[in-house]
Amino acid sequence: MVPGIVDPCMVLVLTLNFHILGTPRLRSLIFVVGLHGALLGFLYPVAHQGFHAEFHGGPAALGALIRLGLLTAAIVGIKGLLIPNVMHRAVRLADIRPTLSSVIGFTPSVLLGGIGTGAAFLFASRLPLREGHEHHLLVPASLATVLAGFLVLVTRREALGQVLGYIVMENGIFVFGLLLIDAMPVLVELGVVLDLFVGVFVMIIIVNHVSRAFPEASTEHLRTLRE
Amino acid sequence: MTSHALILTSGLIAMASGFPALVLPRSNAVQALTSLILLAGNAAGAFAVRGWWMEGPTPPLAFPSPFDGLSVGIAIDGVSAAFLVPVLLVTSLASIYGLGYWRQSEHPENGVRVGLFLGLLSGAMTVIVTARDGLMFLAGWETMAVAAFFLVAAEDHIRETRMAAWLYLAASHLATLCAFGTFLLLYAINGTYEFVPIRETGTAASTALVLLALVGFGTKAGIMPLHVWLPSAHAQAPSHVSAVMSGLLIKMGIYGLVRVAMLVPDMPAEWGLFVLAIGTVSAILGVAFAVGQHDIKRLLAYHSIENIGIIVMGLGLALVGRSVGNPVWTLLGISGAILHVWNHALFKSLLFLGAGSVIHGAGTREIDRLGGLGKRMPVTATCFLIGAVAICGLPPLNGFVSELLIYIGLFRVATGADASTASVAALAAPGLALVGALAVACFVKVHGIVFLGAPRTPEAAKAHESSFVMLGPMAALAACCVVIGVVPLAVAPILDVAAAAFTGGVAGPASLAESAPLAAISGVAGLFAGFLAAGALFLGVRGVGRAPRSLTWDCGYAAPSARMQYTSSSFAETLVHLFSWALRPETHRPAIKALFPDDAHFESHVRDTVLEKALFPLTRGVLWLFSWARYLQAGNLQASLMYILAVILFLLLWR
Amino acid sequence: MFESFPFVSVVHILVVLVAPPLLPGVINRVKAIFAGRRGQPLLQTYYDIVKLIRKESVLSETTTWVFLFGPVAAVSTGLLAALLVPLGNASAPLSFEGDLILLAYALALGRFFTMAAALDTGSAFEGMGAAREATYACLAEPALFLGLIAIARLTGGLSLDGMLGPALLHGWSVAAESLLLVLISWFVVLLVENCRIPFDDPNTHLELTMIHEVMVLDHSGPAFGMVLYGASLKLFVFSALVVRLAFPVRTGSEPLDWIVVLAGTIGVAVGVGVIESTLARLRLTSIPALLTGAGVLSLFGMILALVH
Amino acid sequence: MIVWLILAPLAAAAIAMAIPSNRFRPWILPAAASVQLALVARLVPHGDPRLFNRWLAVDPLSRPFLAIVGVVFFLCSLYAPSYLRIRAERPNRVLCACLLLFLAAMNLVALAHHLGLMWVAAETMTLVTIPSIYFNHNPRSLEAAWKTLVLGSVGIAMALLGSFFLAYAMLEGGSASTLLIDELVERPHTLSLPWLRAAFVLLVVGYGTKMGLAPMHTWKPDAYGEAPGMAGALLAGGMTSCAFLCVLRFVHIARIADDADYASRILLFFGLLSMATAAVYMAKQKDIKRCLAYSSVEHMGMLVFGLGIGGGAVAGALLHVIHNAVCKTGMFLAAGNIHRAYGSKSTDAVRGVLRRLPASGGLLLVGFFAITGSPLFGPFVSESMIVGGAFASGQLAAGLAFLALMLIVFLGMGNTLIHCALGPEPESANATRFRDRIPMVAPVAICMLLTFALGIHTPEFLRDWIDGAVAFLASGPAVP
Repeated sequence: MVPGIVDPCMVLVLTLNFHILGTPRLRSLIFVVGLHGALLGFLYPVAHQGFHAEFHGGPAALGALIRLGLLTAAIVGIKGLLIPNVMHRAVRLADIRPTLSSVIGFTPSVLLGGIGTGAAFLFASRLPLREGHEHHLLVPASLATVLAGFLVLVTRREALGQVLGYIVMENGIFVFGLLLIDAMPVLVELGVVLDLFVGVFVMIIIVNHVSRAFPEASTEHLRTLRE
Repeated sequence: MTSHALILTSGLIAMASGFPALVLPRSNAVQALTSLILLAGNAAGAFAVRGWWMEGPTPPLAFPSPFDGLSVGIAIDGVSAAFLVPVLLVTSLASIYGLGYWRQSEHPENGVRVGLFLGLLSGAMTVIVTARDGLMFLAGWETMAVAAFFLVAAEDHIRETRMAAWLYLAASHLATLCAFGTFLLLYAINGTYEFVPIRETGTAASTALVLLALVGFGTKAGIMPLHVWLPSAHAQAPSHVSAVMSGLLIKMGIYGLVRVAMLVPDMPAEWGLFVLAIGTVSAILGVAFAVGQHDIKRLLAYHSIENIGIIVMGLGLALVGRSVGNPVWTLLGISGAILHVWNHALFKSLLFLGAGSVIHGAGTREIDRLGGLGKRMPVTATCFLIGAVAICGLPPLNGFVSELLIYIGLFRVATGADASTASVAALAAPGLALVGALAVACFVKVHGIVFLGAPRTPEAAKAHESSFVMLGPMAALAACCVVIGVVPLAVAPILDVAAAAFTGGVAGPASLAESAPLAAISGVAGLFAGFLAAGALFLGVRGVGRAPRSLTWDCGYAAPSARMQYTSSSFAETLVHLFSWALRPETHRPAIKALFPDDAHFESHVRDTVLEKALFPLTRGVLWLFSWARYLQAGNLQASLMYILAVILFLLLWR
Repeated sequence: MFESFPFVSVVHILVVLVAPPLLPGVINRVKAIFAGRRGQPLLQTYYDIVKLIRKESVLSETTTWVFLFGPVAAVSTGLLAALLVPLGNASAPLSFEGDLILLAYALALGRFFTMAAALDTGSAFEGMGAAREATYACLAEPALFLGLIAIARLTGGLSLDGMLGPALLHGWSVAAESLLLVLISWFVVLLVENCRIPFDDPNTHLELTMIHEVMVLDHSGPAFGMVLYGASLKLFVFSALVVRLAFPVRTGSEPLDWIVVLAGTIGVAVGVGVIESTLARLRLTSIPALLTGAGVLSLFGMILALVH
Repeated sequence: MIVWLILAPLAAAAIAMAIPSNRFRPWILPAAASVQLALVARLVPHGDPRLFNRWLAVDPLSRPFLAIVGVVFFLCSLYAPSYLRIRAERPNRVLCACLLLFLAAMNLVALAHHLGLMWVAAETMTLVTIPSIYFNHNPRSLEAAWKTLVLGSVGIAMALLGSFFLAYAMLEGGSASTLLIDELVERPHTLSLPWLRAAFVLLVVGYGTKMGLAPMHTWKPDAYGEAPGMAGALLAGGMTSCAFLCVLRFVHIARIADDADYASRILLFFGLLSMATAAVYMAKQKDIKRCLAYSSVEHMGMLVFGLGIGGGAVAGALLHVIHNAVCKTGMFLAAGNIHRAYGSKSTDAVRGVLRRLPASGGLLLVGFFAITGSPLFGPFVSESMIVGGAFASGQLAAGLAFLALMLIVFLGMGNTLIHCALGPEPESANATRFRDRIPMVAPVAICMLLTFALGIHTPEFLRDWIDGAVAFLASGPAVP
C-alpha cells in the first residue's frame, strides 16, 4: 500500500549513502546530506496514507492538508536548507579544512557500507513485516542508512564529519518512521525534527568552539580525557 | 529494664563515649571523661550479663528493621555471654591504659579520634555478640570494622600505617561482604534474617552459606592464609588498640563462625574435620611466622594467628562431635574454643599492653634494639612474663586449661572415632604440641631478648617504667590469667551454658567439671606452687640472692659488650631455616670482595609469604590485566561509538 | 600391703626423690668401662650435688630473679612430672584423665625457665644453647605426642596410668610393630631431651657446641646443684616412660614390679652409656634430620595403630 | 497542576536569563528548587488526573523519581550560590538557565506518560546539560562536552529507532499502535516478538547511554570529571535516575508483552558488564571525580541488575535509585570542594584531605563507605534487597558475582579515596585558599545524614511508593 514512488526514492537514498561514505570533500558532503534530508522530507506526505484517506474524505481534511504542508516544508526547510547553510557558514567562519579524513580510508568505508547494506537487506528479510511492507525497500534502506551514518560517525576524524554522520543516521531512523506515520502522532514527528534541529545546532556550536580551540577541528585532538 | 535492653544501652553508651570529646576542649581530663563513659557503659553491660545469668532466658528485644515487615533483635544467650565477658573487661582495661599510653597532651592530633573510635569499636562488639539477626549483626560488624580502620590509621602521617590501614580495610570489606552474603543466603533459605537454624543442608545455597562464612569470618579472625591484614595492622595501631583488636576484634570472626555453625546444625562431619585441619595449619604456620619476627608487635600479631588456629581447632572438634552425636567431644571442643577465646583475650591483651609499655619506655618495637628492661621496668617485665607463660599454654596458667580441653577432645576423637576421622585428630594433637613447643621458643626469645640480659642500645638503657594507669590494667589481666589457670572450675559453669547454647539444647552435653580434670588442675597448681616455694626458700636460706656479683662468664673473654648478646634473629635462625619452605626468609648479605672488607651489613627478614609471594603478585597481575583494558578507553570518541554499535549488533544476534 | 594409696605414694615419692642422680652415674660408669677406665663412683652425682649445695655462689651482674628461678622451676617441674609417671604397679600419686599432657607441658615449663635463665646472663654462648634447646624441643615434642596418640589409640586410656598399664600389654600383642616404632622414637626423644650423644655431648669442653651444659654455665653453688638434680630428674622421667612402654608386664608381685621398673631405668641408662661410647656427636646441622626421622617413626607407629 | 512542575522551572530559566547580576542570579536556583519541592510534596502523595489527553501524569512509577529530582536539585541549588560566588570569574547566566531547563526536562521525563514525549524530554535533558559541562570553558571541558553530546545524541537516536521498532511491533502484532502508557497497560496487546526484542535492545542501549551503562558509559567519566561538582551531582543523581525510569517503562512493556525473560537476560548482561567495567577502570584511578563517575556506572549496573533479577530485587533497585542519588550527590559536591581546595583532582596532589578539609573529606569518606554498601547506610539496604532477591530466586551465581564485583569496586575506589583522605598535607604550591565553609558543606552533610537515616529506617511513605511502583510494574492487561 506504500505508493510506488517510494521505492525508487529509497534506491536514491541508498546511492546517496555510498556517496556520503565515499567523499572526502566537505562541501559536497554537506550538500549531499542536505539533499538526503530534503528527499526524505518530500517523501513524508507521500507516505502518509492517513492523509490520503482524509483528503478524499472531504473538506474537513483541509486543515490536515495545511498541517501536512507546513510539516513537510519544515522538514525540507530544516534538513535541506537550514542545516547545510549553517554548516557552510561554520566551515567558512571557523576556517575548517575543506577535506575530511577517515580512520580507515574512504574505499574501505564504501566497502563496509556495501557490506552493511547487504546485511541490512538480509536482516530485514528475516524480520516479520506487515502485510504490504514485505516487498518494499523501506526497512532495509532505513537500516542501511542508519548503518552508513554510524560508519561515518565511527570513521571520520573531523568533528563536522561526525555531525554529518549523525544527521545521516537520523535520516535512516526517519525512513523507518515513514512506515509508522499513521500510527505516530504528529507531535512526535515534530519532536524528531526539533530535536534534530536543536541537536545539530548545539553540535555546530560546539564544533565552532572546537575548531577555535583546536585548529583542524579534528577529533584526534580531543583525546586528553582518557584512562 | 531487662538485661537485653540494658546490654543494648551499654553498647550505645560505649559507642557514644567519644562524642562529648568532639565538642569539649582537648585535654587529658576530657580524655579521662571519655574513658569514664566507656567504663560506665561497660559496667552497665556487666550488670546486664549478671542479670541475664540470674533471670535466665527471656524473649529478645525487637525493633522494626529498615526492611519490610522484618524486625531486628538483641538478646543475650550463653554464647553471647561467653563473648561479652572478655569484650567488657578488655575494652575497659584498654581504655584506662590508653589514658597513660596515648595521652591527649602527647597526641594532640589524634587523641580525640582514638578515644572516639575506641568507644565505637567497644560498643559495636557488644552489639555484634548480642545481635539476634543478620541485620543487627552487620550493623555492629561494619561499625566495628570502620572504627578499627580509623584506629589503625591513628598515626596516618606514617606511610606504613596508611598501608596497613588500607590493607586492613580491604580485608575487612572482604569479610563484610562475605558476612553480608552469608546472611542474605540465610534470608533466602529461611525467609528471615533472624538467626533461625537451617533445616535442610546439602543444597548449593547452604554450602555457599557455610563457605562464605568461613572465608568472611575467617578473614576477620585471621585464619592462615586469610590473615594477611593482621600483622601490619596490629603492628601499626597504638598498642592498646592492638590489644583490643587482637584480644577481641578478631574474636568477632570466631563468634561469627560459632554463630553460623549454630545456624547449620546438620553439618556433615567432613566439614568439622576440614575446620579442624585449617585450624591446625593456621596454628602451626602462625607460630612459625611469629618465630621469625623481630618487631615485637608483629610477632605478637602472628601469635594471634596461632591462637586463632587453636580456637578454630576447638571449634572443628565441636563440629565433629556434633555431627557424629558425641556430646563430650562437642563439649570439650566448644568449651575449649570459648575458654581459649577468653584466655587469648586476656594474655594477648596483656602482652600487647606490655609491648606498649616497652615502646613507651624505650621508644622502639625492634626486639634487637632492646634488652635488660627487666631491671628498669620490673612490673612490666613480670606481667609480660606471666602473659608469655600463659600464651605458651604452660601450666599453671590459663592457656594450659583451654589447650588441655582441646587436647583431651582430640585424644578422645583419636582413640574413639573411626580411622579416617581419628586420623585428622591424631595429626592435630601433635600439631598442637608442635605449636606449643614453637610458642615456648618464641616467647623465651621475646622475653629473654627484651627484658633479660643487658641493654643493647642507649635508649633501652634509659628506658623508664610506665605509670600506674598503664601498669594497673596489665596487673589486672595478669591476675585473671593466674586465676583462670589455677581455679578453672570457676569459669566452668558459664562454659557449660555456652556449650548448651551451641548445641541448641539438643543432646545437652554433660558438665565440663565431669568431662575434664579441672579440679585436678587446681590441685596440681597448688602442689607446684609448693615446690616452687620450697625451692625458693631453699635458695633463700642458702643466701644465694645476696651472693657476690661478677661479670657473666664469657669463655674467658672478660670484656663482654651488650652487642655480643644473642639476638632474636640469631635465636630463631635454626627454626626459621627449618620452616623456610613456608617462611621464605629474606637475607641481605654483604658482598665481600677484598681481603680486608669494609664495614659490612647483614639483615634478615621474615616477611609475610602469603602477602608478598601470593597476594601482591596476584594484585599486580590483575592490575596488569586491567591496565590493558585502559587501551579500550583511550579517549577516542570513534572507539566509544563503535562499542555502541558492537553491543547493539551483539545483542541483536544473541539468542 | 601396697594397696593403701598413701603408702604407695610415699614409696613413689621417695623413689623419685632419691633415685634420679643414680642414672648419670650409671651412664658415666658404662662410658668409663668402654674407655677402659675405672671411672667415677656410681654415686658421684650425689656427691656433686651435696658439695654444690654447701658451696658459696657468685651471680652475674646482669641477672635478675629469673636467673635463679630457672633451677627452681626445673626441679619443681621435674618433680611434678615424676609424680605423674606410674612406676610400680599402682597408679602414680598424681593421675587423672589428660595427665599425659600435663607431663609434657610441665617439662616444657621447666625448659622455658631454664632457657630464660640462660638468656638472663646476656652471654652469647648461653643464648646459643637456649636457642638450640628450644629448636630441638620443637622437633621432639611432636614425636612424643604421636607416640602418645598411638598408645592411647591402642589402649583406649587417656591417663598415663591406663595407657602404660596392662592394657598396653594387649597393645603389644596386637600391634607390636606400631609400639616398637614408638619405642625407638621415644628413645631418641629421651636422648635429645636430656642432651645426650648424638645430640649433645655433656662432657665436651667447647661452649660453642654445647646445648644444655652451656645454658647453665653461670650457675654456681646451690643453684647449680639444683640444675644437676633437675637434669637427672628429667632423665629419670623419660627413662621410666620408656621402660613402662617397653615393659608393661605385671609380675603379680608388687615389690618385683618396682624392682623391674628401677632396673629398667638403670638398663636405659646403660643403653645411653653404650650409645655415648660408641657413637660420635652429630653435626648440629644434621640434628633436625635425625629428630624428624624420629618423628616419622612415631608417625608410622601412629598410623599403624590407627589402621589397626 | 502538574504542568507547573514544568512551567515553573521554565519561567525561572527565563528570569535567570533576564537577571543581569552575576552575583545574585544563582539565588534563583534555590528559589526554583523550593517551588519544585513544594509542588512535589503537594502532588506526589496524591497523584493527579491525567493531563493533555493522558500524555502527562503522576503514576506510581514516577513518584519516587519526581521526589529524587526535587531533592537532588534542591541540595545542589543550596550549594550553587556559594560555589558560583567563588567562581565569579565565569559568567553564569547560561549555566543557571540551563540548570533550570534541565530541571524542567527531568520533570518532564518523570511525568511523561507517552513514550514519544518521554523521548523528547530525554533528548532535551541531554542538550541542556552540555553548557554546564562546558562551564569551565577550557579545552578539557570542551572535549568532555563534545563527547557527551555526540554519545548522548547517538544514544538518543538509538532510543528513537527503538521506539519506532516498538511501534512497529504493535502494528505487526495486529494491535492498534499506541505509545501511551495508560493504553498499553489497560488494553491487551499482541506484539511481534522479533520486533519487540530488537526494540528492547535499542531502547536499553539508547537510554542506557544516558544512564551510563557499559559499554556506552565512556562519556561519563569525561563529563563528570570536567563538569563542576554541582553539575556532576545533578547528572549522577538526577539525569541517570530519570534515564533509569525510561528503562523501567520499557521493561514494563516487555512484561506486558510476556517477554520478561528476554528483558531480564539483557538487563543482567548490562548490569554485570557495567559493574565489571567500573571495577576495572576504578583500579588505580588517579582522578577523584572520574572515580566517582565509575562508581555511578557501577550503580547504574546495580539498578538494571536488580531489575533483571526480578522478584524482590525490583523493589531493591527502585529503592537503590533513591539511595544512590542522594549519596552520589553528596559525594560529588564533596569532591567539588576538594577540587576547589587543592586546585586539582588527581591523587598525586590531593593528599591529607582529612587535615585540610576535615568536614568535606570526612563526609566524602562517609559517602564512600555508604556507596560501597556498608551496613547502616541506605545503599546497603537496597543492595541487600537486590542480592537477597537474586539468592531468593535461585540465581546464586549472579548474586555471588554481584558481591565479588562490589568487593573489587571497593578496593579500587578505596585505594583512590582513602589515600587521598589520609596522610600529611602536601606542600604543593598550587594549594588554594579554599577551606571548608558552611554553605558548601551543609548540603553534603544533609546528603550523608539522609543516606544514614535511610539506612536506619525506610520511611513509611517511601515504602508505599516503592510498593506502588512494583505493583504498577507488575500491572498490565488481563491475559486474554
